[in-house]
Order: sequence, then structure tokens, then C-alpha cells
Amino acid sequence: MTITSPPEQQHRPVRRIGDRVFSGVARGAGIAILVILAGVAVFLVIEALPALTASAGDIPGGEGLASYIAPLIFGTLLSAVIALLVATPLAVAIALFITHFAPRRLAQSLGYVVDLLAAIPSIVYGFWGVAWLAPNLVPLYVWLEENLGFIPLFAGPASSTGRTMLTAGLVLAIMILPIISAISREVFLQVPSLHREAALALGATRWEMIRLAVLPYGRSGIIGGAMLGLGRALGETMAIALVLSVSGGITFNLISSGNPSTIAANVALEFPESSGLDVNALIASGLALFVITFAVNMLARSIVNRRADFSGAN
Amino acid sequence: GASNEADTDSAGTGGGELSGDLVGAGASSQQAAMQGWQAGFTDVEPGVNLSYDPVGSGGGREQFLAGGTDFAGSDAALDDEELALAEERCGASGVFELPNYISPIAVVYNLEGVDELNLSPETLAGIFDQKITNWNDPAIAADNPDATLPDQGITPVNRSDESGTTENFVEYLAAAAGDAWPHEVSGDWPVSGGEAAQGTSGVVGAVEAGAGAIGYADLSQAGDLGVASIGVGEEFVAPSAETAAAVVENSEPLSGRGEYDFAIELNRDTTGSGEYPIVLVSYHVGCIEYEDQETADLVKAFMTYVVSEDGQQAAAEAAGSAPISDTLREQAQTAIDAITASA
Amino acid sequence: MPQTSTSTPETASAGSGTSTALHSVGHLGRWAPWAIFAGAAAVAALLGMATGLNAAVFAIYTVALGTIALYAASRKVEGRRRATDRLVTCVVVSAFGLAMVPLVSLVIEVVSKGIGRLDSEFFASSMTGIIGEGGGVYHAIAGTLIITALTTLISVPIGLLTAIYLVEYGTGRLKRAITFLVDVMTGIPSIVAGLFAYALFAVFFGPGVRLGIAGAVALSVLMIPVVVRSAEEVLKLVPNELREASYALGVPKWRTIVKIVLPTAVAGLATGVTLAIARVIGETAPLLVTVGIINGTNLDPFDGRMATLPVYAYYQLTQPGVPPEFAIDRAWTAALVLIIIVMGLNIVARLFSRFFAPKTGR
Amino acid sequence: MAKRIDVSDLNIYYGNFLAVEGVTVSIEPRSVTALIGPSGCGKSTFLRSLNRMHEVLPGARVEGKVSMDGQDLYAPDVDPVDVRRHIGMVFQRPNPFPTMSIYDNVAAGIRLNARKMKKNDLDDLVERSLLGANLWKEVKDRLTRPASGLSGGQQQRLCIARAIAVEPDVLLMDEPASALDPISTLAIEDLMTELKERFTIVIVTHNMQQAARVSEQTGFFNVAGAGQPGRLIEFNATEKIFSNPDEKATEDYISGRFG
Amino acid sequence: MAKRIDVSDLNIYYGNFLAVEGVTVSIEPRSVTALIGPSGCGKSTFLRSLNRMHEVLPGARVEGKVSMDGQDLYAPDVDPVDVRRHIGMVFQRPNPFPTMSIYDNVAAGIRLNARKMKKNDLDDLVERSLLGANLWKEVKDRLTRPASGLSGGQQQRLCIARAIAVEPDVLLMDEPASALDPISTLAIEDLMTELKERFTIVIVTHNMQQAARVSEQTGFFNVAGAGQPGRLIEFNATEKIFSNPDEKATEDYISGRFG
Ligand SMILES: Nc1ncnc2c1ncn2[C@@H]1O[C@H](COP(=O)(O)OP(=O)(O)OP(=O)(O)O)[C@@H](O)[C@H]1O
Ligand SMILES: Nc1ncnc2c1ncn2[C@@H]1O[C@H](COP(=O)(O)OP(=O)(O)OP(=O)(O)O)[C@@H](O)[C@H]1O
Ligand SMILES: [Mg+2]
Ligand SMILES: [Mg+2]
Ligand SMILES: O=P([O-])([O-])[O-]
Repeated sequence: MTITSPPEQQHRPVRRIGDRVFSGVARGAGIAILVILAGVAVFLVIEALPALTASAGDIPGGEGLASYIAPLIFGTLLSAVIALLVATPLAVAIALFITHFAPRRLAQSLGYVVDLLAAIPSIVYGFWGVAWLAPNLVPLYVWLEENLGFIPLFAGPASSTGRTMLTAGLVLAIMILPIISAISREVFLQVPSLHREAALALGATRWEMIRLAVLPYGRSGIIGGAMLGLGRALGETMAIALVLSVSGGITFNLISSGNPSTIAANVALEFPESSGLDVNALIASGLALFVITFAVNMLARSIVNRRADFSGAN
Repeated sequence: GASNEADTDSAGTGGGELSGDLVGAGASSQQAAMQGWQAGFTDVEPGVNLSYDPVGSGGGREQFLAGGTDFAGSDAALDDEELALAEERCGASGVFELPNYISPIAVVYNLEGVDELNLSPETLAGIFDQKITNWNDPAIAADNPDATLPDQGITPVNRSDESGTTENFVEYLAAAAGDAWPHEVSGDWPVSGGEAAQGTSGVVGAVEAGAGAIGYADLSQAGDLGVASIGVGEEFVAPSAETAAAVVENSEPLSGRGEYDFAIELNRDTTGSGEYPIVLVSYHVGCIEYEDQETADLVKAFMTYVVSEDGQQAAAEAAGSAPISDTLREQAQTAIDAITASA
Repeated sequence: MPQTSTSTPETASAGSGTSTALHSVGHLGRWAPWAIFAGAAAVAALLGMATGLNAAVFAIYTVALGTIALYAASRKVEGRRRATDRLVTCVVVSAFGLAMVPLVSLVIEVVSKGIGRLDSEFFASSMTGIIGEGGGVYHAIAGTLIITALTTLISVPIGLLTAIYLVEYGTGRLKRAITFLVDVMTGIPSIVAGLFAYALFAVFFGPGVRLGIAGAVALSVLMIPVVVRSAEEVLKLVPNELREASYALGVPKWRTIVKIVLPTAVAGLATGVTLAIARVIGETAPLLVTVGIINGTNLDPFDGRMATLPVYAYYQLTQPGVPPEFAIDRAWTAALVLIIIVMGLNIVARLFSRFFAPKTGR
Repeated sequence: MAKRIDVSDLNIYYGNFLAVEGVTVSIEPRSVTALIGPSGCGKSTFLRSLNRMHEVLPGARVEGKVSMDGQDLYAPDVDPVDVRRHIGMVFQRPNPFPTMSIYDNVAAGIRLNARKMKKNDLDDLVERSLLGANLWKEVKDRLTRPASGLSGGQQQRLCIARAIAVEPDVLLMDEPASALDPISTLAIEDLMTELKERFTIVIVTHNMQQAARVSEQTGFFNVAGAGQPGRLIEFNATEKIFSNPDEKATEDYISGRFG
Repeated sequence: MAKRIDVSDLNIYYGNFLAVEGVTVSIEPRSVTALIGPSGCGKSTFLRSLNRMHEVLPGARVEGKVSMDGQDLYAPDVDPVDVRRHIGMVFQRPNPFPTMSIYDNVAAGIRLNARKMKKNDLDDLVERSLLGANLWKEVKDRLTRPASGLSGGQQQRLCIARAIAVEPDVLLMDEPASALDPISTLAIEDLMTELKERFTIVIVTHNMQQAARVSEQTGFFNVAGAGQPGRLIEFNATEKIFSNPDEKATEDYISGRFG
């Protein structure tokens, strides 16, 4: 019998030194992430503090921090929500097309193309939004104003350049489309064939099989992907800065040139020429954005967990 | 890759003894001109590695005052608070501020069938304040008796980012248009609801894209767009290098500043003939006394080049700016000659 | 059972248990959808002529008419369920087509505007001494590669080790906290990451500091969570059987991870890292505030400003000189180069998977 | 409405790989037919070809003829969706829809076919199906709970309830009890004996005692080696197969020399 | 180097769930011991507790005593890694390392433990192990090819070669032939008969004929129902178990009334 028994500690289970070091390092890396995140939070709070405590008149706009940031938060949420509403159904459709409708050979290359699009730098989307999308949307906006102008969203006057909130939302939608569809595609592919075959064996058509087995199973994945997309849409900077005509306060009018800015774009637009308290105000808006993303993540988690009983995971 | 830098090594014409890094940052308005200066200065002093980061005037001043850069480019002169900080940075002998870059800001428009447009200050203010909203408005017609103005809405385009161009333009409106322009002066556009675009190129792009649009941008970037003549006194003056330089020449220096601080108070409400008052003046800000000899020499050499006729010509070619007058050049040279090292 | 029954699936409803026909009432041939859509296109063309034809309107009419017609025909001939199936197929395919329009136009736009300056000079020269025409991105490519490499160097070890912790070691609250915070971290806006890195370095080097390494730190904040996420997924896919096979040979856990788990997952890890790189390589905003821009070539990330492709493209587009065309062309070409680099990375990752993936097949 | 199934000269492929070769067999209505044989011999493959579930896999296809009461299931104008409506299937591992309640699982197939059914009728049908699957007593108080909360054996019976709810003519079961404990296994075997009153049942099993206990007819599949196609070696009355098979290979297998 | 294993009063838990209860048994060296029983009765769980593979799962733990030639394997100062070095294991599904060649797979136990060995000695060892696993002839010309290119039966024998290369004292096998075709199954059975000359072998099998053919001792596990712990019902000489078991439950199981 040659089992070695290091005689030290009697009560702790025996663990090799290599194991202890390696797991320690791995845990250290995990903790490093906590530290980085805490660092970001602390930095934001410290730098935002002067703006939080400053008198209203010193904040840009002269009416206090709340009324400075409120339109920015509104613009951020509005553009991101538009993006999400447009992108999610399209992304699910793309994912379904690739996984269940396209011929197999085609499907693989389509998947590859969509992955690639997820990696196109955002500044390129910005260039394209200004140069191609915005001008091409002008006729649509004119049409919307003329025919659906009674809806406040399309009250107009239609922008003559097309650089509107709706355009910005669409650019964001296109940016996050590949992310959401890539993740949805993955979960759709992971739907156990067991479930798909259960539906087919009941005599379900393709769509019924998708409705019975694929979508319910993929639901939390779709939500996860959408939240990832939402996170990116909330924080997108350059594309919005380039595309959106920002000259206005809170408005739901989506097709005119007076739009609220978004937090991230506003930081990019104002930061270079800012000094002193203005910078603190900008960082305070960054803190608000950080809090929003945090909240969005919490929300996503609770949505995914709420019906955990019924989820495909168990 | 590095070959392109190598082959300028041998191409040096004059001077050529200096070497080292010279770092500047600041106004983006100077970026194009700086490109020209950089190119020309490399011919003179091939050993010097000059970099300029167009972070914006505010950032440029801040970085310079914090000691992060050797000089700043700024669309505005230092304010009192900053002058106090400058003493920490540069010592008692203070700073130089040289108006080395003069550029006319054009009012550009996109209106089919109208090749020439005259706008009085009040009309201009009314348009950008969104009080005048149609091209066939009587106020515009009064300025342009010969033109046939279409019945078309006006889309005023402004900068969405905080900018020196905006600040100068608004300053002009506030000074020249009187009650027609009720807003405060700052680098942020004060009127909401118009079309806003990022950067000069964004404004030009938006004006190009929108029929009936009007905006303000560096003259050199106006491209094919229509350029309005602005009412000065009894006449309408078109922007050009000459008319822009003229208004700077005739402006008063800011009082109560250091010996080598040549910041000027632009004569926005000028009525002088042939003076175009919507100009952007961008300064170079640096120390009179640097801590080490090398930096002092580099700054001195670079500023000498910038104010030289060659230098101003290079900027005119690269950025379409207006060369400074001989008077300004002589004045600047006195400051440059005073640059020393403290050690 | 009669060969030709008349009962539809609906009437053969469950519980009745009488009819058991296998044939639907009818069956639209394979050609039917094509024919219907061709008809729709013809009608759309006519309609379009009346209302002013353009490609978008024509496409919308065709798809809408075709879908409705196909649904109606199928509903009549094949019954409700089959018709719904066809309707969904039409909707999914046209949604896919719709989504492809902007994506394709994006690629076409960038390629057509960028291809003009895609010459050797563009790759071989920096912007030193360039006014107007000419110039290139040598310095920016070098900067982007250096900063991205540094970012990778920081992010991959931290991200990979964290993923290992989460998959192999993590338990309880620390694991849950890290998982959640990694989620949160994926949502940090890039500009916030940039400001954070700037402030961090400003503490040590004073305000106005611009360093390549600061950019790498900013990008790491963005990249680490992506690496963790993808590595976590891939490590989870390594079958437990392999771990157990290794334990059963008396191999300690850490060696099992290093020698069995990681090599088995290497292809997926490489793909994940590549996608993570692609995610950050095009970031503009954080580099704007941490690294700045210069015209010349600086290869030292610990000393002063560097040029990077996205920032370069941004400034060329927003601050063109006189005349602006040359700079704008350079901006588009720089964007195209960026996309080419990202694509190149993807191909490398694919080759990597090809070579290192566990061998299967005989 | 139990139906007979006739298979003639059936070859089944996965892409280019011929997995099952030349099967000809007649399956009687209102009886249990068992398929036995060593692993990889193609039992599952053959079973799945009977209700056209085989072709769901990419590249999978068949040659030959399968007919139900004389009607060719693979005729070009026959819709596989209809085939599967009439020939139900229960899988080796229980696969209830995890996102649905117990009730919804049973109702899933009915809802597809008859959109408008009165709540009462549906309730009745669900109850009848669960009774038929011997599960009603255990779940009647928690019909709205997720199906994933049931034990393995209960889940499998739920899957049977779901399959019989649409009143198929034939019920295919692929090793329905192999993942279950002995008690659940007995419950399922008893259930089969009841169900054969109404359905034609075909089961695959690796458990010869099970085949002997529940089936009237037994088919023995075998495969010569990896990469070779599986074949139906012998098809006979169960008693004969287990007492005095015609083929030597069958006897070897039954007597446990391999498998 | 075969060793004997003594188990007394072993309870095995998954978290709070008691999966196997009160097992006491002695396993003889240089013999094959077979464990049989219906699915879910805890055969695998018990087997895995013998070389402390059980505790790899989160929350899994045991109570009671397992000793090998008198040394307590669960003593606090015993390193489980060492235990597993001495008690090898072969799994139900063949699991060669997919990134490694055939040669590297066999050498893995040595290499992964960073034991230094001369190239020649290692070559010898690999050859000996492959010979021992009856695989040498089939693979000697393609030792550097990936292991995943082998057939299922070959892969399983490769796993056996890998296990015996580290020269363990005991070899545990969990249904080693259940995923294999008949020919490979026979090869593995023959191999076991050879290996018992050198090792103590414990196998789990669901195939009673297999147990009868290869083992000297047989243990029958059973479980009363889902959620109940499994128990060792009877442990006896194989002949006795299959001809005249002491317990009624054993007889029921053997005679095929369930399972
Ligand atoms: N999806 C598939 N693609 C390719 N070949 C397959 C596929 N499924 C099964 N096969 C092959 O077809 C043959 C028959 O497999 P099948 O699953 O029908 O066997 P089986 O008799 O059901 O075995 P078991 O008792 O293990 O379930 C085997 O050689 C198998 O490898
Ligand atoms: N990882 C696990 N976590 C919790 N319970 C488990 C786990 N693995 C097995 N069990 C439970 O432990 C009991 C015994 O399982 P085990 O796998 O040992 O049975 P077995 O006799 O090997 O069955 P089979 O013949 O199917 O392999 C079962 O009730 C099973 O559900
Ligand atoms: Mg099978
Ligand atoms: Mg087991
Ligand atoms: O020079 P700007 O500040 O107007 O860009």
C-alpha cells in the first residue's frame, strides 16, 4: 500500500498544493472583476459628487442636475426601447430562419455572416447611418407626417435630413440585431431534439413545433440576448453622436429634428470642450447610465427567474 | 512603414539642429491648419516630433495648464481663473497668447434656385432663433430684393457638440443683432428644436442633405453650398480671407493682460467696409518661461514658423484660413523672442 | 379506409375517433408559392406604376400581396393549420430579408466608399507631413494592433481564470456575485469605461495624460466580461466524462483543468476570444479620451499618444482639411480596414478551431 | 381505431449510410409487437421510419414501402404531419414540454388539431387520457403544476397520455421503460396490456423478459458489425421466438450469448 | 498487486438524498465481482464511492468505511487523488481524450501526473498496456492517430488500456459493454477474464448473462421505489445467485419478473 498521507492537518480534507494555488489564482481573477467594477462605481460616485452637491445654477442649463440629466435619460431610454422593439422580433425571425427555415448549407454561412456583423465597429454604423440610412428615410418620414401625423409619435414636422430619434433607434436596432440573433440562434440550436420530436410526433407542423417546443425553451435565452442588446444600445456612443440631431428636450416626436440626446452621446459631444463642474455633471450622467444598466440587468434576471419552474432548464 | 518618416530626414532645408518631442493639444478648429504646419515644420526641423491632439479648446487649455502639454490651441483666450492657474504652470512671467489662426465662419445654405443670398444680422438672428421659418419671409425678401425666394420651410442647422465655432457665431449674433438675439453666449447652442449635427463636417453634411437648410461652418468646408453675404453697415460682405483678416486687424487687444498676451476683443459689430465680422480666431497659448531649454527652443522654433509667411501660407492651403497681417506677425514675434528657459 | 377521404385535419378532430384520412383535402404543389409570388410581383408592378414606382414600394407590395394570397389559397385548399404554417414561413423569410437590407447596404456602402484608397500607400504611410491628398494608416494600424494586443494580454488571463473559477471551482455566494457582476459589466457603456481609465491614470500621471496603456485598460473593462461569458459557455460544454476519466487516473484537479479541459475547449476559447477582440477593436469613444491621436508613428504604449484606427477614422471624417474629400475617403477606407482586420481575426479563429479542435471521425 | 401496418423491402439511410436493410414485415392491429436486438442494430431507426419521424433528421431518408391499412405512407401527396397524427410515438426518455403544465401537456396535441373545443370537452378528454395512462389519480390535484416536477415514471406516463389524447391508430414506443425504476416499469407494462385493446402497439425494448411478457409478436434485429446495415433476422410469434426460434442467431441472442 | 476491499455500513448521499444505504461487503482480490440490479438502485453510485469518484460531484458525500487491504480510504489524511491512482475506473461510455493520439491516451496517466519516464520505457509501457487490453494488434500501426477515430469497442478497450497503464491495484468498470455491439462485447468479456489474473475487478452490468459468464461473486442491489435508498440485497457466489439465491427479490429479478 503506497497511499501517501501527508500527516499535517487532520481535519481539513487533503488538498494538493497545486490545487490550492490554482484555485486561489482563479478565485483571485474572479475577485479582480469585483474590484474593477467597484473601482468603476467608486470613480463614478467620487467624480459625480461635486455635481450632485453643486447649486442648481452652476450645472449646465442652469436648472440643476435633475433637469440636466432627465432629458438625457429619456433620450437614452427612448432610443434603446425603439431599438429593442424593432430588433428583437427581427432577430428572432433571423434566428428562426437560420435554424429552421433556411437550407442547411446556406444556414451555416448565414450564421457566419451574422456573427461577422456583430463585430462591425460602431463608428462604421455611425458613418453609414449618416450617409445612407438617414437620407433614405426622409420620404418615409414625410409620408408618416402626412398620413399618421395625428399620432403624437409622428407629429412632425418631418426632418429634412432624416437624422431623427427614429433613425437613431433604427441604427441601434441594426447594431444590436446581430447580437440578439446570434444568441437566439444558439439557444434555438440547443433545444433538445427530444422536445422538438415530441411536438412533431404529435403531428405538429413546422410552425406549431416552433411554438410548442422551440420558443418556450428559448424564451430565457431570447430575453438574455435582448438584454445584452439593450445594454449595448443604452451605452452606444459614437453612432448616436454622429447620427442623431440633438436639440431639444423630452418629446415623443420621433421624426423631427429636435430630439433629446442620449447620455453616452452627450458625454462624447460635450466632454472635449468641458472643464470644471461641467465634467462632473457629465460624469454624474454617466453614473445615471451605470445605474440604469445595473437595473436593466436585475430586471432581466428577475424575468428569467420568475418562471424558472416552467423553464426548459430542468 | 516608418520609411515615410525616414525620407523627410534628409529633406530638411533650414535650421535642422533641433530634435525632441513637442506636444500640443486643443482646439479642433486648428486641426487642419496644424496638419499643414506640421508638414511644413518637418521640412524646417526634421528632428522634431510634433504632435497635436484635437481634444477641443477646453481640454487643450486644461491639459496645458496641468502641464500635460507644451502648448495649447484654443478658440478662446484664457479667463481670469485660468490665468491664475497659468502662473503655477509657467511662473511669474506668464503666458503668451497669439491669435495665429483666423478663419471666416460662413453661413451656408441649401436652397435651389438661389445662388446669392444677403442676410442682415437681424434676419440671420431671426432665422437661427426660429422666428423666421420660411424662405419667403418678408425680412429675407427685404434683404434680397432681386431674388425669387421659394415658399419653403427653413431648417436651421447648428452644432450638437460644444464648439468654438458655435461660440464665435453666437457671440457675433449677440453683438450685432441686438434684441433679435436674446440668448446668452456659450459654446453650447442655446436654441432647441433645430437640426443639430456633430462637428463642422456634420453641419455641412446636414445642410447638404436637407433642402431649405441653413447652417454655419468654417468657410473652407463650405464646398458646393451657397454662402451668404452678411450685412455690415450699409453693405453685404462675403466671407473671404481678406475680409476676415481685416476685422481682426481692426480689433482692440484685451486690456489688463500680460506683456505678451495678445488676446483680442473682436470687433463684432463693426461697420467698417470690407470687414467680415463672423470670424473664428484661434490662439496658441504657451509659457514665456519653460523649465527646460529644449522645450523652450522647440516652442520658439515652432511658433516662429507658424507666424512666418510660409507658415501662414501652409495653413491657408491646408485649412483655408486667412493669413495674419504683418502687424500681427511683428507683434507675435516679440512674444516668441521672449521665450526662455528658467534653468 | 378510402383512398380519397374528404375530411380535413380539423374535422378529424381528436376524440371523434372516426375519420382517419391521411390526405388533406388538397395540396398546393411545390410551384404554388413561387407562382403566387410572381403574380404578386406583377400586380405590385402595376400598382407601383399608378402610385409612383420605387424599389422599396415594389418590394413591400409584392411581399404583402404574395403573403396574403398564399395564405388565402392555402387556407382554402389545405386548411387552417397548413395556412398558418405558410403564413409564418412568409413572415419569417421576409423579416429575414428585411433585416438583410440594412446589413447588406452597410457592407456595400463601406466597401464602395473605402475601396478607392485601399492602396499600398495607405498601408505604408502615416499622416506625418500629409496635407490634402495621400497619407495612410500605418501608424493607426500599428497603434490599434498594439493596444488590442495589450488589451488581450490583460483580459484573457483574467477572463479565462474567472471562467475557470465559475465553472470548475465556484460555489455559493461568491460565484453568484461574480456571475451577476459580469452581467452588469457587459452593460458598462464604453464611454464610462474610457472615463474610468482616464481618471485612474490621471491620478498617477496628472490630468491630460494620454497613454496607449490607458486605452488598453479601458478596453479591458469592456472585454473582460465578454471573455468570461464565452469562456464559461465553452468550458461548460466540455463533457464531465473527460474530467472524470482524468480524475480516475489519479490526476489532480488543476492538472486536469490545464491538460484536459482547456485543450479540449481550445477551439471554442479561441473563437470566444476573437469575438471579444472584435467587440473592442472598433471602440472609439474610450480611446478618444484615453489615447488621443497623433499623426506620426508611436509604438510605445507607455509613452504618449498613439493613433488608432477608429479614432483616426473619426477625426478624418469629422475634421477633414481642405478640400475635405481626401480625408473623408481616408475615413471610409480606415473603416474598411477595420472590418477587414475583424474578418481576418474571424478567419484566424476558424483556422484555429480547425487545427486544434478535438479530432473526430476516422 | 387500430390499424395494420405493412412494410415491404424497406431500406433506411442516414445520408449515405445504410442503417437498416430490406425489412419486410406485417404488424397486426390490436396487438403488441416487440422489437429486440443488440445495440446499434437499427431498432429505433426502423421504428421511427414507421411514422416518418426518421426524415426529421437531416439527410435521413428511406427506400421501400410502408403502408397503413393499404395506404402508402410515403406517397408523394401524403403529408408527414398527418401520418404522425395517426401514428403516435413515445420516446425512450420522457419528454414532456418543460414549459407547460401537466394539463397543457396532455392538451397540446388536441389543441393543435381542434382549435375550438369547449373547455368542458377538453377537460373530459384530458381526464380520459390521463386515466388511460394510469396517471389520473396521481396528478389530478396538480394539473396546473409544471410537468417537470413529476418523477421519471410519471413523466413517461404523461407522455403516453399526451400521445393517446389525439386518438392515434398506432402507438410506437422506443424503450419506454428503460430509463425507469422497476415499479414504474411495471406500471407501464400493465398499461400496454390495456392499451392494446384500442391501439396497434409497437415497442422497442432491450429487455427480453419485457418482450416476452407484453408482446404477441416479436421481431429480432441484428447487425453484423459496425458500419454494416441492421437486418430483421426473424419475425415470429413471441412464444415461438423465446422457445424455439427458427434462426440460430436469434437463439444465441435470446440465450444471452451476447448483448 | 491486486488488493481486497472491505466496505462496512456505507451510506452514500447526494446532498440530503440518501441514494445507497448500509452496504457491507468484502471484495476478493484477483477475481471479478459483478453488481446487478434494476435501474436507479445505486450500482453506479456504490461503485464510484469505492475510489472516491463519488465526491467529485457537488454535495455528494459518504458515511461509513471503505478500506483497501486494511487502510481506510476515507481517512482524513488520505488524498483522494492517490486513492484513484490505486483504484482505476472504466466508464459506461468510452471516453478517450479527444485531443490526444492513441499513444498519448494510454500514456496520459503517466504524463498527466508529470512522472518522468524515459521514452523507451514509456513506449514499452504503452505497448504492454495495449497488449493487455487486447488492442495492440489493431492499433499498432496508427498510434499517433487521434483516438476518436476508433470504433466504440476499440475506444472502450483503449480506455481499459489507459486505466491499466498506471498499474492500479483494483479496476472498477461501470457497464463497460452496454454501449457496444455484440462482437466488441465479447472482446471485453474475454479481456476481463485475463485481467483478473492481475487485478481485483468490480463490474456493474445490467446484463445478467454477462454477470453469470464473467464473475465469481455477484451482488444484487435493489430499490423499493423512487426516492428510497438502494440497498445491497444479496451478495453471494455467482453460481449460487443464479441458481438458488437466498432472497426472494433476487430470484424475482433474475427470473425477469422486473427490470
Ligand atoms: N442520427 C444518426 N446519424 C447517423 N447514423 C445514425 C444516427 N442514429 C443512429 N445511427 C446509426 O444507425 C444504426 C442504427 O442505430 P439505432 O439507434 O437505430 O440502433 P438501436 O437498435 O436503436 O440501438 P440502441 O439499442 O442502442 O438504441 C447505428 O449504426 C447508428 O450508429
Ligand atoms: N448526480 C446525482 N445527483 C443526485 N442524485 C443522483 C445523481 N446520480 C444518481 N442519483 C440518484 O441516485 C440513485 C442511484 O443512481 P445510480 O446512477 O447509482 O443508479 P444505477 O443503479 O447505476 O442505475 P443505472 O442502471 O440506470 O445506471 C438514483 O435514485 C438516482 O436518481
Ligand atoms: Mg435505440
Ligand atoms: Mg449506472
Ligand atoms: O473648432 P470647433 O470647436 O468648432 O470644432
